[in-house]
Amino acid sequence: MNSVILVTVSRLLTGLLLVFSVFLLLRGHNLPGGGFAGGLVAASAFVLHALANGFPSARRLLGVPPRLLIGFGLAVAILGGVAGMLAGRPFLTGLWDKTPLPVIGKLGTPLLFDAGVYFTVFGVVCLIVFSLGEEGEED
Amino acid sequence: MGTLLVIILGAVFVAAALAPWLHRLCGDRTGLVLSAVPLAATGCFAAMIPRVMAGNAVVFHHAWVPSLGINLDFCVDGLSLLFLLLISAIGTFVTWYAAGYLAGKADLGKFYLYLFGFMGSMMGVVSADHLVLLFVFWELTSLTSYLLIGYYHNEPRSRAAALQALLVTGAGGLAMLAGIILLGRMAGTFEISALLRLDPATLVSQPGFPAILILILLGAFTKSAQFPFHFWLPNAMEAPAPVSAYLHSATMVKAGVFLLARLHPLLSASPLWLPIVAPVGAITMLVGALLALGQSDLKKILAYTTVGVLGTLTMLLGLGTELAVKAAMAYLLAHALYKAALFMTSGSIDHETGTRDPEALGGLRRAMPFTAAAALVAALSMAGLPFLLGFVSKEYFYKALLEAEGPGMLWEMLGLAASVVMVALAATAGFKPFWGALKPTPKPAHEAPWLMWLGPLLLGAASLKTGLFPGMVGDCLVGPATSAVLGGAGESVGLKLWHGWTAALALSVVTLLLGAALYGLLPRIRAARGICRVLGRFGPERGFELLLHGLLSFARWQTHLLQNGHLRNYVLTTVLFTVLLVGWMLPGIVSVPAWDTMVAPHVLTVIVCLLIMAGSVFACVSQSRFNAILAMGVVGLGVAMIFFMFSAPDLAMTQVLVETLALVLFVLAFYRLPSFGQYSGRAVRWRDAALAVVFGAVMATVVLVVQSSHAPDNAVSRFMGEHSLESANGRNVVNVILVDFRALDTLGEISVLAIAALGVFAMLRLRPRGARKETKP
Amino acid sequence: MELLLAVTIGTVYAAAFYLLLRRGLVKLVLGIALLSQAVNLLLFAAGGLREGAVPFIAADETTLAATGADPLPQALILTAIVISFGVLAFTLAMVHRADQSTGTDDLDDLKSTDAP
Amino acid sequence: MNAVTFAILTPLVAATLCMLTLRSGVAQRLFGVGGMAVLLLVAVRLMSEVADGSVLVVRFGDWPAPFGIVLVGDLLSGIMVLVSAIIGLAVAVYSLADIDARRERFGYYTFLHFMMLGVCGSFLTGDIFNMFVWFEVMLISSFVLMSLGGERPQMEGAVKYVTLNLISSSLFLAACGILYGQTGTLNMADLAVRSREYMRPELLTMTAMLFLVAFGLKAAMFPLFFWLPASYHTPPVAVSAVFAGLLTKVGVYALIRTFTLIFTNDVVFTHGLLLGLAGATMIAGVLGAMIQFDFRRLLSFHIVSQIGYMVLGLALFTPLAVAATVFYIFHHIVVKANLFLISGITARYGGTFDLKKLGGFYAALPLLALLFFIPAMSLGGIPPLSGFFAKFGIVKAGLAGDTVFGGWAVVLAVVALAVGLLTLFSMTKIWAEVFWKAPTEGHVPHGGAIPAGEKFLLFAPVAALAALTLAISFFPQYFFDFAARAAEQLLHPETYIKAVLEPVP
Repeated sequence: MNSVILVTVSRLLTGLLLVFSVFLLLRGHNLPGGGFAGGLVAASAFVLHALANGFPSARRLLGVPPRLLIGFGLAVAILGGVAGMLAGRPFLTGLWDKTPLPVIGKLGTPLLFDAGVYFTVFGVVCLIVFSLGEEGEED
Repeated sequence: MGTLLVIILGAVFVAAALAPWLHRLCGDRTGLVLSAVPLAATGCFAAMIPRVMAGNAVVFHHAWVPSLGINLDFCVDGLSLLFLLLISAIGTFVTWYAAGYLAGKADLGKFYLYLFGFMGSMMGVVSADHLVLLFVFWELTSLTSYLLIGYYHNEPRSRAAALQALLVTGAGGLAMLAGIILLGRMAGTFEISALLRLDPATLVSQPGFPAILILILLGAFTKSAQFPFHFWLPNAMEAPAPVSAYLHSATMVKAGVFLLARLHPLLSASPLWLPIVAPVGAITMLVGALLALGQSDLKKILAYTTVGVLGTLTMLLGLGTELAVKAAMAYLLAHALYKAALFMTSGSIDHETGTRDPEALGGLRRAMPFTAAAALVAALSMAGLPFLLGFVSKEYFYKALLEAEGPGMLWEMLGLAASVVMVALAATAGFKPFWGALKPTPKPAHEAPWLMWLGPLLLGAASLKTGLFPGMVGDCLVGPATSAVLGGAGESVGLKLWHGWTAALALSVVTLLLGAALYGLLPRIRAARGICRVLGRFGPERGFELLLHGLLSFARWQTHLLQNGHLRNYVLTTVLFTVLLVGWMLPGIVSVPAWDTMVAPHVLTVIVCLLIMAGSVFACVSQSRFNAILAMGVVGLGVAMIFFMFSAPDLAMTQVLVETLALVLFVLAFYRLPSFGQYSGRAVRWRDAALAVVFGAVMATVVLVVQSSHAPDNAVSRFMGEHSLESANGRNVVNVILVDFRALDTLGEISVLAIAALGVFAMLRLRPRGARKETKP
Repeated sequence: MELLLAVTIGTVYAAAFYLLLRRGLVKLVLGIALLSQAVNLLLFAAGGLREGAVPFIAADETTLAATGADPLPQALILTAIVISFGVLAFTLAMVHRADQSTGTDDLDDLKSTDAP
Repeated sequence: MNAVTFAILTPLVAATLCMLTLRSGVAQRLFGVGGMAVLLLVAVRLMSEVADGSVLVVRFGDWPAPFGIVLVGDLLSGIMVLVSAIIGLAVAVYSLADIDARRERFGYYTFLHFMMLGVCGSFLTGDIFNMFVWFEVMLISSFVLMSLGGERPQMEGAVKYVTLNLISSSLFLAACGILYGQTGTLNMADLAVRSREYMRPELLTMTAMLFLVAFGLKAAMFPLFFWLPASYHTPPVAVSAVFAGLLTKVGVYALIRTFTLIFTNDVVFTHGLLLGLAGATMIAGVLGAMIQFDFRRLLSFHIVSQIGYMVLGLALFTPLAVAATVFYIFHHIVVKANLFLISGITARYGGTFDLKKLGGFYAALPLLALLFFIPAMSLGGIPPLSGFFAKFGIVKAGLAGDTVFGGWAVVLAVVALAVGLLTLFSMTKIWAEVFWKAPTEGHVPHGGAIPAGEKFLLFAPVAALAALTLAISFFPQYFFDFAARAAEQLLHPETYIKAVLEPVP
């Protein structure tokens, strides 16, 4: 698998896919995309890297254990929901900033929630693929 | 005084709960300490006599579960009081007796727990004024007796006997519960005294009444060991002697008789009462007497004679005349006094000599003088000799029979036959072991400790005193009880020792003479034991066992059929059940759409659909894992195409991503998975294919049906479309739904993903102990 | 159109059921995967199909056009797709572990705890 | 801010915390048990809020119903959440001594909390698709809990458990889609209204059949129960216990909710079907139990049998019957979970779940004998223990003659009584084999075999649940009153519908 071309291409692609995944997440509120798609693409970046360079390399590149990524994502999503409660409204109520930003549009807690989804999905796919891929290979 | 009653009940249960703890504290003296409770209770109940004699019942009412119509209603009238006194007084003696009989046993604390639990329950049964409350206590007596019969729990025979008693009485109890509920519904109340105040004729004439009668009788008959349910009682002799003395003579088995008496005013109004109850009682009386003759174990003899007496009592209540009821009450009292004593003395014999075979016993009177005295008095009462209560009760018994209507001399002859046997067996139980030459026994005989003969002696004294002066006990107990059974109709006059030269007296004399003769013949009649054994083998007990075994076999067959361990059969059942339920409804709703109303599909759609179908079928038939996975990918991408073509770009995108990842997963996992095995045979495969087609057809029809009509108004999604931008600042409505309108779904969904991922991680990394890392090459 | 879709979905259901009735563990997983595809399609069909009407609010509009596709079933299916992905991943891992722990992939050998 | 939201948030946060601290055993146990304790407090608070009969509605995202997702707390939900939290806490404490460190480090408590999330979510949601999502949360956590450890018996059970439950889920999902397509709504209160207006009765009934299969499988109804006896006796005891207590009851809850709120257009058919299935479930389960000699497998078959009683109460569809069902569920969850916990203790001492090999516990551990006797006899329906009142209510309702099923209700009541006797038979079998019988060689229980600390952790939950059983037994009115009022709410869903759909002020 460790062909030079694939390694090089995967390096390039990994970065590109990661940027694209963030783009998907951010524009998801207005165009196709969103946290799911973004998270899946982000994870694919690492899956691709793993297939090209091996799982240990992908793990090193990721830096954090995938399960922490999942926990982080869940925590962010919960925070995005709790924010509404702090404002005295029900759980998961969207709070919005008044002024819109370019590309993203307005900032609001649903976006935070979507980011939580992104990180969760990201971590989930990484964890699943890494676990399956490394099964029987190490320890 | 109603409160006093409840306090007594409570005290008995508290004593029960404290017993194990007390046993740790006092050891073998536990019984003596505890016996203060029933002793005090006896005093309290005695104090209630004047009030009850005056016709004022002691009552207590308290709501318990009003939603279900269950209340804590108690009422002590003459009938209850008679029983309460028996329960508490004999309970006291039994407590003493057990202290001697079971001295040094580690389980003594638990024994008293059960014994007092039983005592309290039994008091509850006879004082409850509420049918359901009565049932509650009724079942508690079954349960506590289960624990008491199984006292020698290491013995399989004990456990089996306990279970049998529980099942038989439990089954009857449940029938009775159904009867109670139906009766309560019919009468509009569960309160017994209120029930008995209603006009019985109106209730009895209702169409459902015969069923109620039979259900309640089933409860009473099983509990009181009536034929054909009698067999559990002799088997219950596995219990220690104090238990038999208490439960199987004086108290628990009488609960059924009590119930018959309690509901007598109502139930006996039914035309079915006499033809059912009296014959059942008579048959039981004869069966009990006959089987008792064939026994070679003192306890078994006593047990079968108890069955006989229970039959007698039932028969008398079945006859239902005033005289019969009075005879029943007197007989019940007399029997309780002498039978409890005899059970205890036979227990003492067993305890001190190591055997209960009357043939192996003799001449114990010197070694065991007090026991012998007590046994003799009790046996004389059982035989019905004058100056003992047994005589008085037998007189009334004969009088009632003479008076009863019936074909010819049937009742009299039956009663005579049973009584004759009683005389002979009384001699066997109370006379034979003590008189004659001393026979060597497994243990050298000596007198039992005083705790074990005091009770029987006092009981004997009671038989004697009440026999000599029956008037008093008649006025205080038997009279009020009779009056209560008859619904206040009977006069509460006492009993008389001397009735003059009557036919009953003549029968008594004949009974004694024939009984003595029978006793003489007993050794020869023992030859008939074989017949008894044959009867035992093919009798109702055999039926019970067959029923139980049959049920177990059926259960085994059924479970093997259903829970057969094959997942595919489970899947098959599940899906076929679905097909059945859904398919059942389909013909009513499916309408064949006209071709011309249908939209013609786009060519591309047709191609994609064909791809999906081809992929699905190929996944089924492919012999190679890899091709099957590719086929799955084709299906997944086809579905993505459908999403894309029908305005769902988000879905299409996610589907493509997910399918790609799934493909990666499949490939990663299938590296390590076995290749396809062809396990099923051709016939099975074709059968499955046929079933699959049926299922597919049903689902296709469902799809057709649900496509043919849609909600006329989609207010919900319209609302989302209207508010997506304005209130949620998003143009992609699908995404806004996911993160705002229905964000909770998404929260649950990422939870699912998180669990799944962590699950995969745990599944793969957490290997079972001892498993090798890779077992596959 | 309706008929074509119905037949397609029916076929996927039938295939899924057929695979679930096989004795091999691997085919069981394939069956489970196919089943979720069938359900997603059924959901899509039950929600009503629209061509060329994506559920986005056009740049010059403030509300979704009434003729647009219903976005709600799409959101439901999206949730379902993602859930079935998680379930599928777990099922794969489980089957792998089952195969390892029991040393067989024949379901008929997997009844030692459920034998009659 | 009412407790409904927190009933969801507590397990979710606890699970997340557990997930973030997987490496630390102390943190796992702390968040594991602490989270359950907080959940219990929340549940008590929730119960106190709904006790007066009010229906609490939380509109998530602040969207008015039926447009967003609502969670609804009524008496039934409150009762279910409360009893779940009780079992959750009991099992979490028990797990401290029962679950090995490896399972702990691989997320046992995380999965436990996620399962509670799914369970509480299912009880509280007022949205049919949201219920599907919570079902999935509950299921996938239970899949993992079932197979966590990967032992051979576990995997054999898990494969069947997972496959059959996934079939049920797919039917559930399909049925949700059909309902939405036909009515344009997913909110259950709204569905109750619109399904009548928009759907042909036959189509509604057909959809009801799909739900019946989907929920019936989760509830382990005849003939959909196979997964339960195949798997419940395989995972660690703590897992069996929480499954036995809660999972099937979520299926029963879903049946009760939907067949009182939505699918009541053809009661004679739908509930008549339930009536027949209830009878078959009772019988098939108890017969299966009679021949078992594995402690937990016997109990598992009894779950099936008792599900029959609960469904019977629903099917009879009278106020008394439904009240009895609610009471039955509450009683049953406490008792059944406890019996499983006890089976674990006897297995710890005796080294096996095989009844034939166990023995001698009566003499060796009299306290355990007492603790077993209470729930066992309660299950056997011995008065005045809680099971008696539950059974009494259902039988009384069956015999009351005010159902639409006439003689069939009576037949089913008789079946219920007979099955009760056979249940008692099985319970006495365990009693006789495990407690009364002399110990067999190699399995002699010895009181000192477990360290004192662990012993406390094992016995405390068992004793607490037994005490709760006694409380229900001696003060049944208190509990039955709640059940009766819950039934009242269920049979008159107007209040529920009005509370959910009324416009936000």
